[in-house]
Amino acid sequence: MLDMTPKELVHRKALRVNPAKTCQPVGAMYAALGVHRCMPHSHGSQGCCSYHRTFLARHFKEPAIATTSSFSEGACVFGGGSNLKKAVKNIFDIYDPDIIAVHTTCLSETIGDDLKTLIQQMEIPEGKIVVHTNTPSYVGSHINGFANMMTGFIKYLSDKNTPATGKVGIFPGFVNPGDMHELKRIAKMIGVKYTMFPDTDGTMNSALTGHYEMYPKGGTTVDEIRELGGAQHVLALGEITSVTPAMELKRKCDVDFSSLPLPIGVEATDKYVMALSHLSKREVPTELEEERGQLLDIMIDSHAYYGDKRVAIAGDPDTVLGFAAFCLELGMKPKYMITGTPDEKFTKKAKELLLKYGVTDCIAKANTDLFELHQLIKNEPVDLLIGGTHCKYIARAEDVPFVRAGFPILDRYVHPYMPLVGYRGAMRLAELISNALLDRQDRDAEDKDFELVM
Amino acid sequence: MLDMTPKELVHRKALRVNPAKTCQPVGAMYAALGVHRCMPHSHGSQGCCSYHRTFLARHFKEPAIATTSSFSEGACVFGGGSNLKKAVKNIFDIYDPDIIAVHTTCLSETIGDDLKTLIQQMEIPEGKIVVHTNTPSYVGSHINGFANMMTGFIKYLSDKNTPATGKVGIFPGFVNPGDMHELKRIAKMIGVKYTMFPDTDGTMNSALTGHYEMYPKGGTTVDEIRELGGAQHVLALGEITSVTPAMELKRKCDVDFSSLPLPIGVEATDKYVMALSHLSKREVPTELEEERGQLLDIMIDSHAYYGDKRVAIAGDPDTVLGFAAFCLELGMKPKYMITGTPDEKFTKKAKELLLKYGVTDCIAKANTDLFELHQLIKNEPVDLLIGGTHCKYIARAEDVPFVRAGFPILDRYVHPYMPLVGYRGAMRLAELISNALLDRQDRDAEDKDFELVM
Amino acid sequence: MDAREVILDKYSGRVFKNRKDHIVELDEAGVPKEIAANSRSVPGMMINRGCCYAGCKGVVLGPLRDTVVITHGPIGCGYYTWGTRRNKADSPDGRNFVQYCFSTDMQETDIVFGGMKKLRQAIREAVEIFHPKAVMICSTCPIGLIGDDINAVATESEKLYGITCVAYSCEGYKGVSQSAGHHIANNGLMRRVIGSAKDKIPERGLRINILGEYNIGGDGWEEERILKKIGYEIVAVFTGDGSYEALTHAHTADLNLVQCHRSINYIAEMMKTKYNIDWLKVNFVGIDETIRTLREIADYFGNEEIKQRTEEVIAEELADIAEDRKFYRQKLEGKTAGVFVGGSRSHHYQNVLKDFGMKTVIAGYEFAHRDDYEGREVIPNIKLDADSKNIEQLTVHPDEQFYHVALDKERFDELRKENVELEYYKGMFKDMGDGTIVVDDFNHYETEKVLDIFKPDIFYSGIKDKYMIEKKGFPSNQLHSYDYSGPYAGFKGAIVFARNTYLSIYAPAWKMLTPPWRTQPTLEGTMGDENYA
Amino acid sequence: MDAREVILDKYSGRVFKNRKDHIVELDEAGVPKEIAANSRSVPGMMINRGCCYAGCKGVVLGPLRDTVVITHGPIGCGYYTWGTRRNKADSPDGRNFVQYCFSTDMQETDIVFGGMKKLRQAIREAVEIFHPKAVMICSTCPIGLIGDDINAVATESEKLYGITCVAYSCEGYKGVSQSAGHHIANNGLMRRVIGSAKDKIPERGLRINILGEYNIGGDGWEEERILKKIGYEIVAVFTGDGSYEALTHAHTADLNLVQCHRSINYIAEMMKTKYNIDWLKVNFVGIDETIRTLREIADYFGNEEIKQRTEEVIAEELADIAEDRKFYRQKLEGKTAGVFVGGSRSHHYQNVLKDFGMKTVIAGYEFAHRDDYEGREVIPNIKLDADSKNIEQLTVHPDEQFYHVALDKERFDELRKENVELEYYKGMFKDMGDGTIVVDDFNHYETEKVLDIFKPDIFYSGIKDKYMIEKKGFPSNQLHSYDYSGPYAGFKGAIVFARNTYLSIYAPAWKMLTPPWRTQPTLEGTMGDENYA
Repeated sequence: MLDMTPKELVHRKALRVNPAKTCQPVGAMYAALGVHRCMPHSHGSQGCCSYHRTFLARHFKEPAIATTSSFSEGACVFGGGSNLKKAVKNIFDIYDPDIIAVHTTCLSETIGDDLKTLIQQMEIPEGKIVVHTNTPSYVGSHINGFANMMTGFIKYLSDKNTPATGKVGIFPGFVNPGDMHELKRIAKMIGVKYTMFPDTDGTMNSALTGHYEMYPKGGTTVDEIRELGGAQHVLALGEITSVTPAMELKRKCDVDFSSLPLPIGVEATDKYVMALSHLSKREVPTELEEERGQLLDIMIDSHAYYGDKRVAIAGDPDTVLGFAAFCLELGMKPKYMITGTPDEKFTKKAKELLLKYGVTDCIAKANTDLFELHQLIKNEPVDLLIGGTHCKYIARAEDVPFVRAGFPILDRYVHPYMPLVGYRGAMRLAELISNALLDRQDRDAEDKDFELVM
Repeated sequence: MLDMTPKELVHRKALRVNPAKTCQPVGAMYAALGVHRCMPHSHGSQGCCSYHRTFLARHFKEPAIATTSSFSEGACVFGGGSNLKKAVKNIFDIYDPDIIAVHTTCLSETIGDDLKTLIQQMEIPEGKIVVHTNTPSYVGSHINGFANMMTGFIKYLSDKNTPATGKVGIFPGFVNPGDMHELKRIAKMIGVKYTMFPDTDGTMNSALTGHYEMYPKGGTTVDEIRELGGAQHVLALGEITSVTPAMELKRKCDVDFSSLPLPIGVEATDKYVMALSHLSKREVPTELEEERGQLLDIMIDSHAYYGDKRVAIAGDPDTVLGFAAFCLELGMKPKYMITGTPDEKFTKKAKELLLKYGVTDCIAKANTDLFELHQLIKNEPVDLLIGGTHCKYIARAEDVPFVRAGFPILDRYVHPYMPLVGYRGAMRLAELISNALLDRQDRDAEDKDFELVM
Repeated sequence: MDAREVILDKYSGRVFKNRKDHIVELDEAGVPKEIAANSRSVPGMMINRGCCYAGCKGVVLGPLRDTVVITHGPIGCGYYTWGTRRNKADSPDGRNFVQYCFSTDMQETDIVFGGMKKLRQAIREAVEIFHPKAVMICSTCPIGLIGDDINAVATESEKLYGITCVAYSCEGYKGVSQSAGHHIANNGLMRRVIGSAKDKIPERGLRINILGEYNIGGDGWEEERILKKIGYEIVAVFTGDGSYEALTHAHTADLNLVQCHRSINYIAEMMKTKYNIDWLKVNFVGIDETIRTLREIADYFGNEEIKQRTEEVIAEELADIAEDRKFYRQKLEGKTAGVFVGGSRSHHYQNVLKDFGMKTVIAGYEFAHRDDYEGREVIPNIKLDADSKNIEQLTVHPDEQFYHVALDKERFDELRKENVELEYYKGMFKDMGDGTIVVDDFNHYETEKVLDIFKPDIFYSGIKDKYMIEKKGFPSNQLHSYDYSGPYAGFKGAIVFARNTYLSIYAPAWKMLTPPWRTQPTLEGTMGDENYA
Repeated sequence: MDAREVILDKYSGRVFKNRKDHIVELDEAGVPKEIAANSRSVPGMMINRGCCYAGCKGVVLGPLRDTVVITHGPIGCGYYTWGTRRNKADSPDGRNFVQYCFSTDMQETDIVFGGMKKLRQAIREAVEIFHPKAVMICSTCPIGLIGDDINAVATESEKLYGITCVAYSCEGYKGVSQSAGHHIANNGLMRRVIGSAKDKIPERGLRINILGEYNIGGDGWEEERILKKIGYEIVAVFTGDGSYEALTHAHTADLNLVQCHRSINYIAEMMKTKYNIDWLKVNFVGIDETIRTLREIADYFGNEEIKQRTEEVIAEELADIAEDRKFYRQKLEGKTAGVFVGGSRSHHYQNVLKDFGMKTVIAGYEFAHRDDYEGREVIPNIKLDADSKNIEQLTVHPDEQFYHVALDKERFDELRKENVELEYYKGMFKDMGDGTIVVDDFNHYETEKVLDIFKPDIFYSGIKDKYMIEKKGFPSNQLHSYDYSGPYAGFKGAIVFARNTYLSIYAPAWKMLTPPWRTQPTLEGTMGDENYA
């Protein structure tokens, strides 16, 4: 497996091998799928839309609706305006969304289509909305695309003149529907009035009933996005993902925000809970405190298995930071923290985190790839690898226990329903990690060392 | 591993090898731990109490409090009355429970201690209660002990003259605290007023806070057990486990009951939900229907991996029936269903279930052991093994994918918090099963067949 | 209203005008019908089509295991074609690049200042780290616009590193679908790879190439197994588990088998012109079709020994699957299906469905041309539109050195008369009929509609449709990825296919979709269940 | 009130009277103190003790890997002693019964009508299926009451099957704890197994038995590794990874090492009487103790070569662990501990704690006798109560055939003078002092109390306490099962122990027990966190 990967590290300036990121538009598509009755629209060649829908369908095992401007060579020469105009008409005619969320691609960006003007100039049916964002594939990653699409919605919709709603805006970051569900559950437990934006809980985890609904019940409504302008405060979860849209809302509607880490692990969840409690002036309910205590109970019960284990974590910047934080809380030692997303804030945050736990020999890198991670592991091995499905090739090649977590997971089921955020999510993460380590111990044990009780 | 197990099946009449059950008292102890401020008391030798506490602590990773009559040879000769009397005084003095729940052992049963009279004759502090049940180790299994302890509580406490409470009694069967939590969540969602009895959610999954409480918040209260006498109806979950106490309540207080399978899988959960809906005259809420639909979605998404896979299931009768039902719903074929508990109702129920799905070649056996299961598997192998930790020896010996589910699980963490009942529990079960099968596919795949998307 | 009208009913104006010609109702098998195909999709229609790059890199070039294929562009395109198409590959020496993704990961500055420098450097790094025999470059959308001369970089790299380096300008916006990418890939392979080893043409033997076989789920391996068992020698497979190395020798084959007509017919034709290698449209999907195919190949060679061996192998293989075949036939007989994929599969798979007594009631292609529907006889009548015209039509000439001895004209004509598909493909329509509907470039809306109208027992499509179809309550299997199973080709593959179909249709969960409280009274009445004691 | 008084304060009447003598405060090391031990537990006290069966089957007989040990009784007792004690065993020939649980699974009818028939049949089945060299029968509580004559069944089975069959009447209610079971097991092994191979006594050499080593977590293997490295030959281990076979040759050893004095001193004494084999109390737990032990063994043999080899091995082993030892010492220095287990470990483990600079502030035994606390010198003064009197005191006599050449009296006395523990065990008290508290047969309430009073940095006990202790906020490691780690013996084992202690004390979760909202204002004020932009 991956036999062509040499141990010797070669500095690369141009060749990306086995990336740990993908391009902006798929993130934009996912964000738009978290808006109620919204049709994500890919302004570019057909392939982009097809790839993104495929990719999302494979991770979520759910239909991922989206349309495309179907650029031809002609569109490249004359601009994509005509295609977009036709598309928008057809989409409203045939698929009848409330809102179309257009994102660009490397193609339409290179051409220089002026989406804002195009949209202003097109006929949009009464009561329907078209918004857009710029998501050039050659800048950032899918994480930025997600943030940019949120920003796009805010720019078009959020209304400064909304009367104060008393609601807290919760920007969940690029996480699974199960995570968003859990974030909402916690907010409800504390009694906070909130708007989760975007919210794929209900759209990307919908029920099988024999009746397909193109627009299921879930998703942030257009009105809710409008009223974000009157929100009490915004909790922007994911210090890399959610800050851009939060800043836009601040700029446009003067809504203050707090940038918090994704609530993965004890402390990050504490921060989320504290913030909700602060904002709502409500006490943290016993039931939630109980969950926290149960999590700590598990962490102590199983601590011996984590102690000083070296772990490699690959994925999106905020989730990698979250997993690393929880690994540290468990007593593990991150050895590699890597993301493909090119954002040095990741490295900065990683260093702060590692410093706090006195870990000095961890390589934390943004803008790198799984090929480099693999080479690093070849040179200094780890006891555990946490990441999306692509990491399984490395896990196999180097025979490292592997926990699937983050995005994308293309080869397993059920995971998008199961939160990794919050205290309950950390319990799951602890189970995944301890099972991976214990399964390995069982596998490697000689008969004489095969333990009944562990 | 287990190299001494021959393939050739030998009929055994006397020798039990590698049992799939344990004795009644540990079940009684677990049931009593589900009563608020209750001290389980083992009336027998010290070893029983020590073993049972150890065993429960190892499964739940929680303190399992219980006291013992500390029989000596003298007690065997003169009866255990004096020891019990001393014990009860000391327990109330030192550990101050509200109620002591005495269960017998093979020793006190063989001696013939008359617990009822002994208790009647002893001094019990004002407001304190002592109840008992007979749990001879040489009859039935821990499952019967659990049921008998429930019956003991009902006999002593449940009051026929309680005014109608409008509550539904829910007897959860011998399941984890996480299961009981989930059963309550469902009941709450439907809006049913209930009494869960026993209820180890809150006692055997309590938080780590730095402050030990011998009697945590959870557990059915004595008053609740009293008021079961005025319950509207009882849902006795687990057709083998919960019928005895339900019949006792019917006999004593004329409370009707429905015997339902443990709500594992779609149909069994439907029955539970329907019954709650019937009884409360409340509609099933959308959110619950949504969870059901999500479960079905998962089942269909991942169906190809289950198709016709042969599965061996070992454990307690009601959980084995539940797991088998869900396996059948997934499209798998139970090949062996075995329990150590000697109750032919298990075989009868198993046959009904298998018949419904047209499975004719499954060996379903009560009162057998893991040694026989292993021999059977040696003769006709399976694709998956589901059971408690002891099954892992077979899984290793025969290289069968293994899902830990049921009781006891001694070698992993977090599981007691995670429900297997209800639609959410079935999602977890589907994840456990599909992961086991897919992990095996990955492991066995040659490099060229190692799949990124599954 | 007939089905076609119902489908079209919602459309107004331009869309109606466009789509009406892509939807055809067939009256009876073989009746010629014209269908609009290989034309631009209507923007906004939620189609299943991909792009030119997907056809070139994703389909044709990606499977080459000994070749570093560098996607030149932003990261996404390379990322999405990494390990996702199940074109299995096995390098006994471990030199397997199919597990890797190579990209120049273009950044904004590269777009602004041009990406040639980065591409050059990327090739240098690839050569230094991986020492490949060949490097191929596939452009993505912005490359054409910013004017990177990837051919110049390729030429330069060949000189610098002494390897083969081929550039493909397969920007996503070219053509109307993947189809353009196939063509571009075919051209590049023909121009730079096929025959480049320049080895002598051996005496006429039993050497064959398999064209248009991408070894999805191991299909190619299963075909090879059967063909080798009979006695054929496989020179090269295009391109499943294929190699640059093998392709350089492809000109030495005696016959080209064409499995996926749509993606590879260009090469088949060009090799006929250049090397005089005959090509035969084959189909290894389905039991009867595999038998037909094997017999036609044997007929082509006219070798009695091979004919006999062919019959022996057919008998052996049939015996092996007899029991399963019977079981699944029993379970599947009379079931109806929709088949909507690619450019050849929607036809091929109707055959295996027929094997098990199933009827295809609706079908369609994503990116086929008219000949794939109507048969190659319509090719002269196909008018190329602007999108297709822009794709280079490579002109080849007979190669004096490597021109083959071919089948004599008489035998060729004789075989053609026996309906052997020599230099011919009959298309999908001739195997359909009876009021079935065919939809070209089907979209989400139309897919919903045909499901509502025909209510098939199973619907074969791809992952983008799959979950929507399932939500509607219909089993849906993927014919791109075989739902990660396979092989589906050959005798044994037919059984695997039937098994998956069986499992999907009979999955117990289908019976549980409606919660009991939707059909049984819950709010009143007694607890009627026998379980309630 | 001093600590002892605080603990006892809650007790009234009888309980106070009983418990006060079990709790001793030590003033300074070595000062003799009397403690009440090995007496009945107070009913209802939530103690950690087990029963006679647990000591006999669970501890001593269970580890024999080539022996079918049938638990005669209801299923529970056999079930709980199945794979739960981590007495590791390795049979190169795969004949490993340690992975199995054998029981007669007595049913009500067996209780009513007697279980001998079922026992006979069970032995027959065991012999037919497993062909063991030896079968041992362990009775559980009801057996004694219903009067099954298990000795008769054993004798009969020996004749029938030509194997060794030994019966142990170790009903749970006998004695006051596991301790009675050890004694019963010791008697049975002495009477029927040890020396039964009747092989000649070889010339005096370096042959040793290890007694009271159950190979928990591989301790025995680690000890064997070191001893063999020095040059000793191990005849038999009692009984970790032990075998019936080896035990039959145990009489041929030159010296018995006694690790767990409590569980096995009976055999050591009896073998001294019968075979004149000297015994030496050793301790492989702790670095300094292992060194002392190795040197004393070498001294015993008085062989210069061995002495030199001993020093070499010590030096090698110390070098191997030097770095880790330093690291953990640095981390653990000054930490305090409570140690509450078994019948020897609470003493042994104080030594390894000392190695790393830790202080034991509270300790206690579950089932020890006074000599385990106070030293064997008190044995003549120990008054046996009724419970202990009921356990057979086996009387052995010098065996003329197998009587050994022993150490000459002079050297023996010399060694004793040098504090070598030949035929002697000094007990735990002498290594403690300074206001530490020792509790015999500690219970749940007292454990809570000592935690509250002493607030140790870590508390070593067993699984029944562990989770309660943790809930109180104290790290707690198991010294029965080593928390499924190990070995803890020898040089390397000390490091494993230190590592586990280190991990437990430093687990980051301890710092998070209090939710921030318990200490920080949440209901008012601004969001002060630096993260709040």
